[in-house]
Amino acid sequence: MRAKMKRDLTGLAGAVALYAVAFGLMEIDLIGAFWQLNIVLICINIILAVSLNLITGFTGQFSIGHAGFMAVGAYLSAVMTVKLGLPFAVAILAGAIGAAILGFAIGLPTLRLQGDYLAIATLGLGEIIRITILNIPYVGGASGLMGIPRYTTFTWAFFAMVLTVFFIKNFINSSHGRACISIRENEIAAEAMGVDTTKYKVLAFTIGAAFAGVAGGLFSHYFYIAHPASFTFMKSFDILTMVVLGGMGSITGSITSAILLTFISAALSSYPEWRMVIYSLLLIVLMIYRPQGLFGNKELSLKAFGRLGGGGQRGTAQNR
Amino acid sequence: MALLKIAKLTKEFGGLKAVSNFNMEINRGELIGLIGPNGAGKTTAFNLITGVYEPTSGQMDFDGKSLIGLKPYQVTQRGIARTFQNIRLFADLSVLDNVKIAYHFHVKYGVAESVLRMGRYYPEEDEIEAKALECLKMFKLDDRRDEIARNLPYGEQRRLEIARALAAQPQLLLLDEPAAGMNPQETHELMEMIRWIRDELKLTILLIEHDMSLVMGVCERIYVLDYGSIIAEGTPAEIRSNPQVIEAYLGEEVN
Amino acid sequence: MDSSSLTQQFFQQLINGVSLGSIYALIALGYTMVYGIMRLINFAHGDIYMLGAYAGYFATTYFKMSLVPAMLFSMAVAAITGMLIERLAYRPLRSAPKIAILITAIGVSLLLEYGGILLVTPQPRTFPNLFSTTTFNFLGLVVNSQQIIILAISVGLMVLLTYVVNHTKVGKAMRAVSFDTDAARLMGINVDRIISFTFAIGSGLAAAAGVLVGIYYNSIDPLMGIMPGLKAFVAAVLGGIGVIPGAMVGGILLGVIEALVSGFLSSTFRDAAAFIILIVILLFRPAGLFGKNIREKV
Amino acid sequence: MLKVENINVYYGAIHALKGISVEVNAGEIVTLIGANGAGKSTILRTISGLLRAKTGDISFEGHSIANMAAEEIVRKGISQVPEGRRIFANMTVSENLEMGAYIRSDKSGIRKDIDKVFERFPRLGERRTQVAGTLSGGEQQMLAIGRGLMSQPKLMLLDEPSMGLAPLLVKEIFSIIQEINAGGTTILLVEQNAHMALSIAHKAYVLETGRITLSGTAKELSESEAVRKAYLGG
Amino acid sequence: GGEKKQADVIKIGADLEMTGGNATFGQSAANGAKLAIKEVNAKGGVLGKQLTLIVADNKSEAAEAANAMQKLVTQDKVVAVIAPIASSSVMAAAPINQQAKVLAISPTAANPKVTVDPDTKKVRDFVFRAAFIDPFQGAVMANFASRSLKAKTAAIYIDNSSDYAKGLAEFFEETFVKNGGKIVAKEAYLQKDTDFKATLTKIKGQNPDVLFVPGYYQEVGLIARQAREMGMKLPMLGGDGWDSAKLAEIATPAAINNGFFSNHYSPDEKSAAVTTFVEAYKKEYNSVPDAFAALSYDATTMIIEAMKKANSADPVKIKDELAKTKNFAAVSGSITFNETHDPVKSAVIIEMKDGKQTFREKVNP
Ligand SMILES: Nc1ncnc2c1ncn2[C@@H]1O[C@H](COP(=O)(O)OP(=O)(O)OP(=O)(O)O)[C@@H](O)[C@H]1O
Ligand SMILES: Nc1ncnc2c1ncn2[C@@H]1O[C@H](COP(=O)(O)OP(=O)(O)OP(=O)(O)O)[C@@H](O)[C@H]1O
Ligand SMILES: [Mg+2]
Ligand SMILES: [Mg+2]
Repeated sequence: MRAKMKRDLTGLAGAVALYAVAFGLMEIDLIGAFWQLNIVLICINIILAVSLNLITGFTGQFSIGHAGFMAVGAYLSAVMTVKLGLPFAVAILAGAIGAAILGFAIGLPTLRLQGDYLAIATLGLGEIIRITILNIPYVGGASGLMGIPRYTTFTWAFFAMVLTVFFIKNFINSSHGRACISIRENEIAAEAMGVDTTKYKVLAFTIGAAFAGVAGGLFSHYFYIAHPASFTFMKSFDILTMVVLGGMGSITGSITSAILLTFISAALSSYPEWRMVIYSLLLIVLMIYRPQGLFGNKELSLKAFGRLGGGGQRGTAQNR
Repeated sequence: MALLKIAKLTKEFGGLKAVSNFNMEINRGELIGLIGPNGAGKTTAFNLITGVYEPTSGQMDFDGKSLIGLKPYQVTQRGIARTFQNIRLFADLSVLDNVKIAYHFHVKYGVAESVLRMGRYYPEEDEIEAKALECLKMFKLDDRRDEIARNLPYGEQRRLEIARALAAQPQLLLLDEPAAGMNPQETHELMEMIRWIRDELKLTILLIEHDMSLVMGVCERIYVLDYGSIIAEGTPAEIRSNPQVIEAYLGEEVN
Repeated sequence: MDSSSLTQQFFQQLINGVSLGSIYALIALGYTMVYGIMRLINFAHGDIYMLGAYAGYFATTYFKMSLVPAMLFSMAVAAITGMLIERLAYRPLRSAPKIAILITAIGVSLLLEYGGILLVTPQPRTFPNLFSTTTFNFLGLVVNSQQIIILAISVGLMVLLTYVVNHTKVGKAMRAVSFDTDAARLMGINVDRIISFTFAIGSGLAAAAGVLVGIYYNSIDPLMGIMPGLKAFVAAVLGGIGVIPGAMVGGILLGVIEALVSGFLSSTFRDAAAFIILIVILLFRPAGLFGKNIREKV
Repeated sequence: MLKVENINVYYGAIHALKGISVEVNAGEIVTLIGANGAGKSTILRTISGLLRAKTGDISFEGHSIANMAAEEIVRKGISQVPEGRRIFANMTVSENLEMGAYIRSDKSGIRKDIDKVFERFPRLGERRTQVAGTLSGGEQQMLAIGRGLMSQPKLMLLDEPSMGLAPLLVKEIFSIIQEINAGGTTILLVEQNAHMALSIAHKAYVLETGRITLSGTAKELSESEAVRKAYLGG
Repeated sequence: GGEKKQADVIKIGADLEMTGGNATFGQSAANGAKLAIKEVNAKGGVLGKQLTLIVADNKSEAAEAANAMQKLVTQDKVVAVIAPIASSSVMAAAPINQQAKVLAISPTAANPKVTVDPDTKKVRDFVFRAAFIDPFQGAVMANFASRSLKAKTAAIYIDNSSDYAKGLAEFFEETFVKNGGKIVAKEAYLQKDTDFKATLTKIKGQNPDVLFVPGYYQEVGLIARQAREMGMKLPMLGGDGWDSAKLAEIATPAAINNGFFSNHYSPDEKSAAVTTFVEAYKKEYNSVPDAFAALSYDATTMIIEAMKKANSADPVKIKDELAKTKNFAAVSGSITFNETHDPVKSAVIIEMKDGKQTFREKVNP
């Protein structure tokens, strides 16, 4: 069997095993309701971080509007279940497609912008989406869309997360993914190598948006409500922080930092006055000590485990 | 029929005519040099051909079809690949990945196939890998396949850039000062390699270079550019003794 | 409504917009200044503005200073804080990827906001009225003296800063540092000092804005910097980030757009409209109105 | 004048210079030659204070400069024309030259020296208000040398000044280097173009993977069999 | 071992907006609750045990509110919770209270759907509130506008980031129109906005008889000041979000003249409860309590009272007693819960006179 396929299958088997263990622990209540909630939140955050990593980490397009796509997914899927009475799977799919279409429509013109200009444009887009939702009475406006059934279970969140990770991992490890990475590395050279940079930027943006939509759908169907305040630019920053902290262009990095940050946030909620102060200090210190993120652009593998402590020495060649 | 035919090409920046009334014809299989003083417009000419800049006026036909208005990636897909005066590798990627990207537009499998790892994904990936390795071997870079490009010494980076351009499987290869920063010994090796590539791969090559030993050594025909216009064209021997070229560029006869 | 009252409204909205815009511009000047040198979106800038407002507040209420000393005090406090932030949080990341510094800047911003809440409580405070306001009424249009002062100060600072950056030695050194720090070192420029200096100026400007706005709106709180910070950033980008006159024009433009949208369309779409116009302008001028789109020479 | 004694320099874990010693006397042209990646630029960057030597010492006119900041070293009279030009692409040609004179404050003297540079490189004079980033490679190289002269250095470090220049200009640059040297400026020159470098230098060092392997007068080295084979193309 | 330790103290939770956009309100509410707990502990606690307040931050976000609630009920095992300020956050957390059978009482959430499940139309037996519901306050002010002020036209200027304000606006409009009035302008702003002149200019152009601004005092203060500066002399109306000493400071006393709002109590007819609370709060925090502090103080004392009556710290029993609360003398008036867990209490209309709150009239539900 091919090495790649073998690794995929081991990965999948590992995921299923992990699921079984976690599920078992939840059933016998060793993982209580609070941690159960946070585990679902971790799954959702992983989807968000990994999908933004495709846009920002791998393709190098600086986006701070990810919460906007999440909002589209959250609302659209909620409308499907609450207003139209459609099944949850259809709702999630609709949320993903809606976010993807919007991502495509928005990405096409804006991705011509570069660097900080793109950043502010995407931030603006996220806000435009949110303000638009805020002004649609059909979905509750400022009060949010209420009465959403809790269809999201640990099982849903977990397998959506696994699907996202595998989708993006496989995409990155293909010629299409390499085209995206080449844009990050050197856009001029990428064009000179025949890469249609616009097409791939928009593609990455669209795929990223679609998964953000999935995350949004899971989110609103877990917390009973879709509310504009959940999707501000601060949320986009949170997601970006996960990506950068984990390492731009490292999927395992995004996963690790999504887990870490969600966990820290949950743990700090008992110290409400100090929560944000500690969180912000932690962020600053972590960035100063690991400016390239926890894993840089490398992937964590069992093989690399031993070397990890060695630090971010550039040049230890490592194939991903 | 000429492979590349350029007529009356002009490019202005503000008021400055970087390239003016530029004419050139290259036939299949030729190895042509483009020389001229600094700032004469050589790199600009490359940028016009490859679609980085849009010409102010003029025509360019490649293989019978106009290049005007094409984006750089479309030009590459038509069969023109280039290297850059200031090296532009994918600096944080491995040597192998640098080359693999160049095969990108020949790939036929779609996004779905790559995500599901089905259909043409595996066969084509294997093929790309094999071809990329073959290409690296040609440039004696195969033992460096996993090295990160930015860690290569300068000379090897130059070679990798040429390898990558070739991996795009072009008909016409444009090299912008491939020997810059190389010592005479390395330049000599490069010269051999350029000749070998042309013969082995049946390529057409147009190169810019200031190192006269290389230009005079490999080029069959040379164009001389000054202040944006062609001031001379001919065989190395003709160019070497052209008084206008000596005056503007060479300074004295080169042997 | 008849057309004369409509034109009157239009001009009143222009006045409202210019006055709001001059506040954005005032904050944007410091933003653009720091960006111009460091290529860093200093998200903490809005919070320095808040800090300046608080420093001014304490100077006037506890130390009973009058306007000018209070303003200078607040600028000094902010300048020192700005330099400290640069020294502790940004300098260690000088050679790190830009995005890492951005995340650090977000961290600093949160730290100032929530550290502020911890220290001074989140309750708003009312700023003492330091200079009397005269309201001018002509042809039914209303302007007050504070609005005029703020506009005058922003224009004055813009002219001053433009001169400093383009024509003084230190200004040129700033530009050199912004382009290539190592090469700047080889010219004998003390890069750290130039960057510190830039932060000091930028932060001082933010503090001046904080005090003026504190007086103008009369209410300050620890989270007051978030929205103006974001708006000022938008203004800076609109004008071409790094270009000082651009920040001024961007700020005024943004203010006017917001006023006109609130006045003639719907106030609910004010912010959305501002962003839409920003994006549209960027699509036609990808580096803002005054920014030069220097494409890397290939 | 300049004494580099037994320095070791590292990039992270990479040991780039292994016990290098170089000596430059006042009024000399000294050249460093060596293959790509041998460490030539690293030596110049260490002298200029952009990099720190882990061990060893560097002294200039009898005083140690090993721990001095780069900007201090410029004030002591050492200027560098860096590899790859490193001109300020967002400034005009004139402004770049002004930056070269950053440590000076004699306005009229600076004016005069700028005019002198334009005399030496008429092409730059034609483009004095052009943004430097859009200059051609050769023009940029001229600008970098001109800028290096603006601080009126006692010692000038030149890193591959002939790279990418037209033959006519290469000759010109080398004669300019000689002129500058004749004007009293000491020169430490790094070159790939070993032929030309050895022809104008008084003394030369050959560098191989971080070590000095040969040194002597330029004449001795250009006649050495090993140098001929490795660096002069047979 | 946890069970033993737990026996010494009784834990009450607070799921509040300690950070994020509503931090000002959340922290006021936390202060109010802390004060109530402190006072009861000083008197020897309840059931012979001391109380502790465990505050969990919900970042002013609905999802985080659910998260915080989950933590309070399952990790900290609190017996009752002070629920969030914002209706949306309470609604996101309410299913958790229902499932865990731990009551939540929001100081301020005014949306009717907070206590009544919008799907099943059934009352959520574990969810309460201490404030008026939107329809009541909105209607009170609309009636005041058309009857006492004889207004025929009104403009509404809503805090678009607050569901409380939107609710008030909705019911104000409904009643005002029913009374034969006309809404000539409906505009919106967002929390933390500081410049309102553009919209005020527009409203001025419509020349309404009254301006209804159902927001919070920080922005209302600025709006009042800027409106007066623009030469708008019309009466301004609002809800209990106006209640703070800061209002007149921010607006300046002159500008807030001719301003009216509905509130739970009036400083003129100060009950003993009000004066002692204000004194104690000032002593503790060195600032004047606003409506959030007062309502959250009331919510906490009502929980304590219910616990005393139930003579048990069993969450379900506390809930049962709380539901029976009748004529409880709270700071915010005399409270009786109706069948939908809304406090039935009379409202007063306050008029601002030179920076002072003065009693204007009383309205019974
Ligand atoms: N984007 C641009 N904007 C303005 N002027 C430009 C631009 N690009 C090139 N030029 C000008 O056009 C002229 C030709 O430049 P080009 O880079 O083509 O020279 P070249 O022949 O390649 O020189 P060299 O051998 O030194 O690389 C130069 O004078 C340069 O300043
Ligand atoms: N920033 C860096 N980080 C890590 N290694 C570096 C760095 N700069 C240079 N090196 C390594 O140090 C060694 C010496 O480099 P240096 O640039 O001094 O060589 P050089 O002799 O100037 O070569 P060239 O002729 O290519 O300019 C090389 O192996 C190079 O790869
Ligand atoms: Mg060129
Ligand atoms: Mg070098």
